[in-house]
Amino acid sequence: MPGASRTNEPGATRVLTVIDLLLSGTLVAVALLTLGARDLFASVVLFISNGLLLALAWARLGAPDVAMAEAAIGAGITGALVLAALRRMQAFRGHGGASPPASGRDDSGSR
Amino acid sequence: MNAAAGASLLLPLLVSVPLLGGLASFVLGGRGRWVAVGALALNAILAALLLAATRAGPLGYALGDWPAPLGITLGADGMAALFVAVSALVTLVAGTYSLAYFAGGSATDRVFWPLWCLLLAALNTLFITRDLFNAYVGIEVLGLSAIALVTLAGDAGAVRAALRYLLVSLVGSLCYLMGVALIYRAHGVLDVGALAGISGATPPEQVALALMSAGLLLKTALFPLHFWLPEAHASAPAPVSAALSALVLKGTFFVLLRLWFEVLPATAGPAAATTEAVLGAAAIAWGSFMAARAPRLKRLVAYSTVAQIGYLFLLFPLLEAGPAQAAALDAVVYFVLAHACAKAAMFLAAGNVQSAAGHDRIDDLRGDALPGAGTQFALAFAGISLIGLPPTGGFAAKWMLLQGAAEAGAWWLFAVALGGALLAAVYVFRVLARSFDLTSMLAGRAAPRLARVSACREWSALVLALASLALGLVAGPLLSGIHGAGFALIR
Amino acid sequence: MNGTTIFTVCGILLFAIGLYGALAARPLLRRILAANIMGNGVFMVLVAGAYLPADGGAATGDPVAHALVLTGIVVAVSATALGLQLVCRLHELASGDREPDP
Amino acid sequence: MDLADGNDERAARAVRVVLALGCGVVAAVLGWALAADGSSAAGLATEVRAALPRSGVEHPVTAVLLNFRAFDTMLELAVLLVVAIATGATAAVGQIETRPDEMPAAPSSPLLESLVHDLVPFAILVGAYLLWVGAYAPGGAFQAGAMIAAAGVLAHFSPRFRPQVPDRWPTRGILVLGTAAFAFAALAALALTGVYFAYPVARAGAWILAIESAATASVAAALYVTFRAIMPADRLPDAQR
Repeated sequence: MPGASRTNEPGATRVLTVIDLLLSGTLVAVALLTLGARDLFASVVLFISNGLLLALAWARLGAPDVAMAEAAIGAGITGALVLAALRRMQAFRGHGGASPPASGRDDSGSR
Repeated sequence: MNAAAGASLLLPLLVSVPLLGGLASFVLGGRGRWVAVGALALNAILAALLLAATRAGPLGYALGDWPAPLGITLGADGMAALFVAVSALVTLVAGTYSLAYFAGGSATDRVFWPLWCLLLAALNTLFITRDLFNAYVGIEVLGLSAIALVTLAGDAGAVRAALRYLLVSLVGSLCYLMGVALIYRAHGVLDVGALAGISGATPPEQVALALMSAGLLLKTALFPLHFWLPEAHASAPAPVSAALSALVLKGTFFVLLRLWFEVLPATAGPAAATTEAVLGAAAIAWGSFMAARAPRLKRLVAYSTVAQIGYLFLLFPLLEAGPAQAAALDAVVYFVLAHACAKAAMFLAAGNVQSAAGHDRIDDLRGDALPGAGTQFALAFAGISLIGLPPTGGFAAKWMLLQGAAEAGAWWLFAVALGGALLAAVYVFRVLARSFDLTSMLAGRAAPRLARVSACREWSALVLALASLALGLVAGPLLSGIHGAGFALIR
Repeated sequence: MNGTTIFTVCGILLFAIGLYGALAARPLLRRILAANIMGNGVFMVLVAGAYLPADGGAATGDPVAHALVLTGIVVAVSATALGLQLVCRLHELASGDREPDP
Repeated sequence: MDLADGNDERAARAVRVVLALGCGVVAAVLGWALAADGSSAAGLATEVRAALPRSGVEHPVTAVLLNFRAFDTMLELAVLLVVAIATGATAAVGQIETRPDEMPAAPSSPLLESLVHDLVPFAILVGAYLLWVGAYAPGGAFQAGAMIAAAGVLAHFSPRFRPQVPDRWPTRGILVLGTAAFAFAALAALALTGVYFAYPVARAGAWILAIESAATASVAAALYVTFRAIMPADRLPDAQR
């Protein structure tokens, strides 16, 4: 259990701090990328990876229940829902909407 | 003692009855509407009992027999009982209206009734919960069921309005949740009663109050944060708009009221209360102005909500500890009651007008195309209550506001209250004039009335309008309930 | 600079990024993702606060905070599901007249 | 025309900068608030540990979710139910042209078939285990429900194993099961012990397991129904048209 590490020498806590910094930094970076990604599909994939990283963070913070829930619901189910929504919008634009042929790229999303 | 224990049992039942009613009506599908109406009626009886029970004193109930900091406690004082009572009345009457408004057994009807009952369960939860996180879950149930009800209209406008409402609702409730997180990290306690002793001056509490207030103001649609309201309330079906304007906004307002004046009374300084009042005054002006210019009836009534919400916040400076606190509290509660009945009546009447005339463009409405006298009387009584003319509930609320303002010496409140009444008169009489416009009938070109509005829908609108009228006459006895059993609110 | 502070700061940043995205992102789908990120930020502040209970027992943190976050995650997925359904229907209903941003 | 666009673009960018600054201020204020508070309070860990023996389960988080704050969890399942009702129903109403009976089957690739054939039963087993283990170790209704919903999503992609969701009362019954289990348990506790939601301490464990299984079923059903409502019915994929 990560909590137990507090008892041994400072070397371990320093490694732990590095891991924390790394994990937090990646989480924030992926969140920024999710909002800044050119293509909607890329931001959805980044969002799912953000969910998985978050599950890692919950495990690090001593919350196994929340970690499992985040991985299963936050990244899994929400990811599936968002991908399904994206698929439905592109499928509809494909042979329903009058706009240019169904391209994966999202032409109108400037930011 | 067991009388109070027995009476406090009303609190959990007030949530369970509408919840079970909603579940049963969903499972039964087509025949579910009658179970739902039964649950609404039972809920109205429980609300009446609660109103009587809270006269003796505030009620409390620890769920699961777990004491306060660990478990969730429910509690109700005179004010909460009044809010629960008006919610029960409006949902019951608008419910009977919906029996005729939606075709029985249709897909929309099978979705409407469960969501309607869950909306009521969420409202009752918000009025009686004493736990900050429980209020968050209640706000989410309230918000999502309201959004789902708005989409029942099915057209692109309703879906777009519902989507904007959803995003606003998400941002608002997450700001509220961050405030709860701050308070929980600082004090390790979520129960309002257990939080009573905190000073409220430390940074976490100030920031928590600011964030929670921002989230709740966004959901209560106070002036600068009201942008999502007109489209959502105007494009929803008539009974849903009635519930949204009359009740859903009041749910989050009630949490805000408890937060400011009971959980963190010392944190919200006079400066913050005055900004609320100034925003309230701006809401009255802007809402009335936009209502006077609104081309369609339902949009006019929606902007009137934006204006009337302003009145609730006008009194925040008076609610601070001071001589006028009791009178100001009466005024706020009475504004909520009067507005709930009058606005619900107006939206139901607007629904009747839309069905009868086929459209709700105010300027093209002709006197003979309007539905029967019941709807026109409902529009008239509700309008008079919104303006605040005697003997309606709106007048009683304004009278208390002026009394409070006189006691506190806030003379600018007089100007805003009277100005608001005049502005309200502008847009109300613009609607009422339509019923006297008989030009086409006199010229013999009677516009064919499209659909005969059923008596049930006419009477529902009229009953709520008469309720807002009756509120004016029973102000005294009704309000004595608040003084006798004030929660920690009036210290 | 123990674990709690680092993750609390990360939670605050996620909250701010999510808030910005929920208000400013143009495509509606991205706004819903931003709202989720905002929620994750709040949950991180809660769980980071619950990480080191004072009495130093088996540091499984404060179970009530974990229960709150669990509830929050399920509420977030429900709101997201409703939002996605509305975005899709709006896309289908409104793409008849003009091409809205997805 | 582009001048106007230029202005719009500049205005939009100005709004974005203001919003970004605003969010930066919010972050700074939050940092100041959380830095000041030394998170002295230990939260409710001690109270939970004290009340754990009487809660009927050993794992504290499950005790909080299913016993101490059961009212919260009931409302949370109501949130899930509201969304399942709204999306499930609008799927029937809103889906443009989805008549499941006459839809051509999606191309079933052998890889997909074998994947589904092996993984779905395994996922359901893991879900059942998570439900069971929740009493004494991390796990519980929501994680189990999500696992089974994920199994449903996986099975959705192969025509042979796609779960049928008939719009009849049994389906609606499962969706309602979790919230109803909580509501009836609360009323039954009221009848037995005289206090709403106070399970009889002796058999609290059995009560909690029963409620959790009902909650797992309705969480899985609700998540699957919302997925199905959003997922476009697999008309002929673009490649084959």
